[in-house]
Amino acid sequence: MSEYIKKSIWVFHLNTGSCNACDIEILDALTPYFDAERLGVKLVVSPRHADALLLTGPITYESLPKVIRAIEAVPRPRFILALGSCAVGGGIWHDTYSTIGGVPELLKILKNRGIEVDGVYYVPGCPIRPEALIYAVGILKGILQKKVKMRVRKAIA
Amino acid sequence: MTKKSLDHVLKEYIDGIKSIYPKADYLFSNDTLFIVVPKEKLRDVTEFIHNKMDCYLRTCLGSDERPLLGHFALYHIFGDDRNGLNIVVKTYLDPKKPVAPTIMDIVPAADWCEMEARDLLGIEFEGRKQYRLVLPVGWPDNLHPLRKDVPYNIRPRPSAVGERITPPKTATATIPVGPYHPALHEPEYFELYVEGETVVDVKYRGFHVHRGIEKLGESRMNYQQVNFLAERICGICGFVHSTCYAQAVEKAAKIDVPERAKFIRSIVLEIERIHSHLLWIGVAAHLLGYDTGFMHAWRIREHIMVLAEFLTGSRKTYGINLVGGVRRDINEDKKKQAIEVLDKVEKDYMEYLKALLAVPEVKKRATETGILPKEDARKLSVVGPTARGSGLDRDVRRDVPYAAYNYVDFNVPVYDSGDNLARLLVRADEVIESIKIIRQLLDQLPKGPIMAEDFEIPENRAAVSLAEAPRGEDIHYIITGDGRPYRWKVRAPTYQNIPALKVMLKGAPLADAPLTIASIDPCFSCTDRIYVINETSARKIVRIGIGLCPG
Amino acid sequence: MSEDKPATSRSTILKALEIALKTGRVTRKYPFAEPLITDEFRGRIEIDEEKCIGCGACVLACPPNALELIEENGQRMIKYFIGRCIYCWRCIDVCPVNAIRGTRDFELATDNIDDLVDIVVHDMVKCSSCGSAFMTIRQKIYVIKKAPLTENYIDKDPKCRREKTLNALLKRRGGVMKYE
Amino acid sequence: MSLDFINAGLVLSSITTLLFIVPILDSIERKVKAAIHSRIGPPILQTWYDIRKLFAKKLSVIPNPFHVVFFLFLYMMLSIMSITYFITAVLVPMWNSIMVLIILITILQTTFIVLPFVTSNPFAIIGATREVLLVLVNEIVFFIAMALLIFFSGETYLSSLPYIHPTPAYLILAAILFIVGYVSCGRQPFDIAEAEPEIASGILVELTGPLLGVFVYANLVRRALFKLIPVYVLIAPFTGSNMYALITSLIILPILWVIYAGLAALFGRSRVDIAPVSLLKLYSILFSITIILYLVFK
Repeated sequence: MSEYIKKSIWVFHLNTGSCNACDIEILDALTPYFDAERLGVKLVVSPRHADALLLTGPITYESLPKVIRAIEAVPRPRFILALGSCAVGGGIWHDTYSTIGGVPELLKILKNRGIEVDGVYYVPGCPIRPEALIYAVGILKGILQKKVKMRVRKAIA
Repeated sequence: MTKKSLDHVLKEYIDGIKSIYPKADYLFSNDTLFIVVPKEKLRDVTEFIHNKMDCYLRTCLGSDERPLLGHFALYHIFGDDRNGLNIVVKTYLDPKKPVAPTIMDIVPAADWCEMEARDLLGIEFEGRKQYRLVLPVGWPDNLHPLRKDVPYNIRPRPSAVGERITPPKTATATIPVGPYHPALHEPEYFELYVEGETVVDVKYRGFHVHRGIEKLGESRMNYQQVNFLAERICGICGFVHSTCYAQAVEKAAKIDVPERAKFIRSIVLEIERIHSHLLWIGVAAHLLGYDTGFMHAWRIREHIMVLAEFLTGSRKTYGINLVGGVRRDINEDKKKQAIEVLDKVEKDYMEYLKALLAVPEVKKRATETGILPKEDARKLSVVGPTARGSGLDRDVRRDVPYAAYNYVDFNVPVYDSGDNLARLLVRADEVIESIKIIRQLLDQLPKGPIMAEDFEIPENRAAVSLAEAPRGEDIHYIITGDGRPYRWKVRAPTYQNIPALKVMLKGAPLADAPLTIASIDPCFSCTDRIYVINETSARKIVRIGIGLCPG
Repeated sequence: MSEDKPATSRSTILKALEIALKTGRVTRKYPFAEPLITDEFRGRIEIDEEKCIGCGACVLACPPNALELIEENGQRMIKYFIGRCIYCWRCIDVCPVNAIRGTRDFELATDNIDDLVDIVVHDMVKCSSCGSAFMTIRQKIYVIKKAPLTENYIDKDPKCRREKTLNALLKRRGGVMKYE
Repeated sequence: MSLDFINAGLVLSSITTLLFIVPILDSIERKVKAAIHSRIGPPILQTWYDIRKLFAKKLSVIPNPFHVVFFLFLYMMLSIMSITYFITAVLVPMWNSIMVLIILITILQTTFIVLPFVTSNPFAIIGATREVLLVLVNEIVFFIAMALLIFFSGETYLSSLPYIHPTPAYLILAAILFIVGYVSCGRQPFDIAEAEPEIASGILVELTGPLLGVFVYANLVRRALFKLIPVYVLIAPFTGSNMYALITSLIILPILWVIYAGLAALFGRSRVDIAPVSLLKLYSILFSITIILYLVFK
C-alpha cells in the first residue's frame, strides 16, 4: 500500500511554533533550484489530501490540539516528517514552559490516544536546508540510505 | 540635532513631569530618559508624555524585581523619534498584590502589552476589561511564568492539553480549519466573517507560537547564548532581532563595538531585507494565483540565500552576532563575490518586476484594495512598509541611525495611496535601495577587529534598542543581570501593524483578504499576540490561516 | 533608480515567457547531483574522541543544550544530540583542545531518533580521599601538562581539597576541630 | 458493414486511448508550467501515480457520505459518458444530435456544481457559489454558440460538420467555443472556484483518498471533453471526413493542452466579481462580430 506513496508524496505543512526559517525553506524546496515536484512531492492545502505531515517547531501547548486533529484528518497510511531541530529534539526551547519539546513527545501523546502513524522521519537542521528535506524524501522513497547511526565512542586515556 | 536642543528637550520633559510629581527621580543614559513615578501619578504622566509631548508608546512591560528591590515594576516605554529619544516610565507595584492603573484609554496601543504583563507576571490592571492573552487555555490562573520564583521549565498538566479540542462551530466536522489552513506557513489565524463574498468583520486569534523566549533568556542562558535565541524569535528577520538585542546590551554596558563589526552587521541586515522582501513579493504573486511570479521571485532570491550562507555560514539564522561584535569577517574574496551576486540579482530583479507588474490580475487586484488611509495609519502608529505605503515617512535606519547606517546614503520610498499596490511598490523599491546600501558599505568597509576586547557587563543597567526590520521597527528593552539579562523584552513590528488589518479588510471582497493580510507582511513568530473584536452579525464564518512572515 | 519606476514601464504578460526562455532550467538535480552548498556552510559537528578531554566547556556554551554532560558509574559522557543542535559552532569556539571540528554535513535524516545521538565516554579520576569521581583522566593529564605544580593536590576533588586546606589552616592555628 | 466494424474499433480505441492519456496530458501540463518556472517538473506519469496513490489510501469518514459518493460517481459516469457519446456521435451517423450532447453536458456541469454543496463545507460552498456564477455565464454562451452553429451550418448532427463549408461567422463561433473550453477547465485567471489561498481549493477540500481520486480523474476527463469539442468544430470542415476529423482532433488535443498550460502560467487569478463581467463583455463582442459577419457573408 505504501509502495504507491513513494511515487507521489503529498505533504501538508504545519508550523507548530517554529520560527519560520524551516517553513520558508520548505517552500524553497519547491522553487526552481530544488524543485521537489520532480520527486512527486506536492504541497496540498488540506490534511485530508496529505500523505505526510511536515511538522516544524517544538509544538507549543496552544498548537498541540490542532496538530493532533490534523494528524487524525490524514487518511492512512500517514507519515510524519519532523523538520528542523525544534521538531526533532525541541531545539533551543526544548524545556520551556510553553512547548512540549518536539515530535518524540508528540508521539507519546498520540500513542496514549490511540492514534497510529505509519512512519516518522527526523530531519535535523537549523533551519533545514531545502536539500535536507529532499534527502529525507529520498529516504522515504527508498532511493537513498540514511547516513547517520548512533555512536558511542570511548576516549581511551 | 545639537547638544543644546537635546538639553532643551530633556528639560521640557523633566519640567513637565516635575510639575505633575515634584519628587520624580530621573536619569539620562545613552538616548533614554528613565523616570520613576508612583502608580497614582502614572496616568497623568502618561497623558503628558503621550498627548502633550506627542510621543507614541513603544511598548510596556512588567518585571519581577522582588529579589532586587522587593517590588514588582512596570515600565512604559515611549518614543520621541523627532529627537531620537526614548522615555522609560517606571512604576513600583505592591509585591503581594500588584495592581496598576490602566493607560489603555489614553493610549489604545497599550492593550496587548498590559494583558501580556497580566498573563506573565500577574499584574492586574484596574479600570479595563481583562482577558487571557498569551498563555494557552487550561493554564493555571495563578501561575505566572515570568515571576522569578517560577522555574522556566515548569510544565503544569501537560496531559490535560489533549482535552482542549473544541468542536468547530459550523458543520466543518473533522477538518482542522483554523490555524493550519490555506496559505500555510504559520499557525495564527484570522476568522473572517463574510456575507456572501464580502468580509464584514475580522477576528485575529493568535499566540500559537508562544515559546517562552523571554523567560528562557532570563533564566537558562547567558549573554552570548541569548544572541542565538534572539535570532530564533523569527526565522525570516532573525538577524534584526539578534542585532537589536546585542545593541541593547552594548548600550546598557557601554561597550565600544568595532566599526568593522557594525559594517558587517549592516551588510547582513540588508541582505536579510532583500531576502525577506523577495520572499514576500513571491508569496504575494502566489496569493494572486500567479505562480510563475512566485517561482521566479524565489529563483532570484536563491542567489541571496547562497550569498548569505557564503558570508555567514548559514542560509538563515546566520548566527554571527555576539554581544560586542560579530563572529565572521568579510574578506576581499567574499567582498568580490558579494558584488557579483548583487549585480546579477539587481539585473534579474528589475526584469522580473516588469514582468510581474505587467500581469493584469496583479495590478488590478492590488490597486485600490486593502486601503489604509493616512489618518488611520498615523492613529494606529503602524510601522515599516505598511506605514510607508500609507504616506507616513518613517524609517528607523534614517531617523535613529544604528550600526553603520549613518555612513550610507539611501532613499526611503514612500507611496501615498495606502493600498496593496503601494505596499508592494515600497518593498519593491526597498530591494533596490538595499542593494545600493550594501554596495556602499562594502566599498567603505573599514579595517580593524570585528569583536570588542574584554568587556564587562555591569548589573542593573537598562537600555532600549531599535532596529528597522523588513516589516518595521523592532524594539528590544533590556535590564542587565548577573551573567544574563535580568529582564528582556521584545516588541516585534507586526504587533503594531495587525490592528490596521481591521481597517483594511472590512468591506473588502473575500478573495482579496489573503493578499491584504499578507500585505502587512505579518510575522507571528515575532508577535504572538491576540486581537479581539466583537462578533457581529455574520452569516458565515470562514477561517483563514494566513501565515507569512510572509510568507 | 526611482526615476525608472518599474510600475510605469511598459511590458506585456509575455515578459515572463521571455525571462523563462532566457533563464532556462536552473534546477539542481540533487540528490543525483551536487547540492547548492558553499564552503562556509555550518553543518554537524564532529567530536574527536582522541583529543576530547571531557571538560564540558562546549556543554556550557551550547545554547540549545544539544551537548549534555552526563556522569554515572565513574564515567563521564559528552552526549551530542544532533537532533537538537542549532549548528552555531559555539562549541568549536570554546573548546580548549580543538577537539571539535565543524563539517558541512547536512544529510542527517533518519527514521530512528536514536541515530542522532553521538556519545563520547570518558573514564574519571577517583578522589584519593573520598573516592568520588570528579574529573576525567584526560582532564587531569591536561591540567598537569598546563600547570605542572598541580600534581600534588589534583587527586582530590574540589570539596576534599577545600577540606584539606581548611584543616591545615585550623591545625596551624592550633585548633583541633576537624572541618566537616 | 465492414465500415461499421472499423468505426466501432475506432470508437473503442479512441476512447480507451483518451481515458488513458488524459492524466498524462495533465502531467505534461505540469511540466510545461514547470518549464516556464525554470524548473524540471514532475515525471510524465506523475498524475497517474497520484491517482493510483489516492486509490490506495484508506477512506475516512465524511459528512453526508451517501450524497457525496452518489454525486461523485454520477459525475464520473457522466464525464466518461459524454466523451464516449461525443466520439461515437462523430463517427456514427445515428441519433447523434448536437442537442443530446448539449443536454449531457448540462447534466454534467450541474452535477459538478452540486457536488461541493452536498459536502457542506464552508470552503467548498463558497467555491461552488463562485463556480455557479462562472458557469452561468459560460454555459449560456455554450448554448448560444451551439445553437448558432446549428443555425449557421444548417446541420444538427456532429458527424455532418466535416461536410459543410466554413464561413467566417462559423470560425468565430469556434473561437468562442475555445474560450468557453478554456474557462470551463478552471485555469488562471478563471480558477476562482479552487482558489487555494482564500478557500483552500474550495470544491476539493472535503474529498479524501479514493473519493478525491475519482474526482480528480473525472475532472480531467471533463476538461478533455471541453478541449475536444472546439477543436473538432474548428477543424471538421477542413478535413472532409469525420474519421480524419476525429483523428486530427485527437492529435491536436495534446498540443492545445500544452498551449493552454502555457497561457495559464502567464496569468494571475481573477476575482468572482470581475471574472464573469469581463467574460460577458468579451463574449458579447465576439457574438456581435459573428452576427455581423454572418449578415455580411450571407
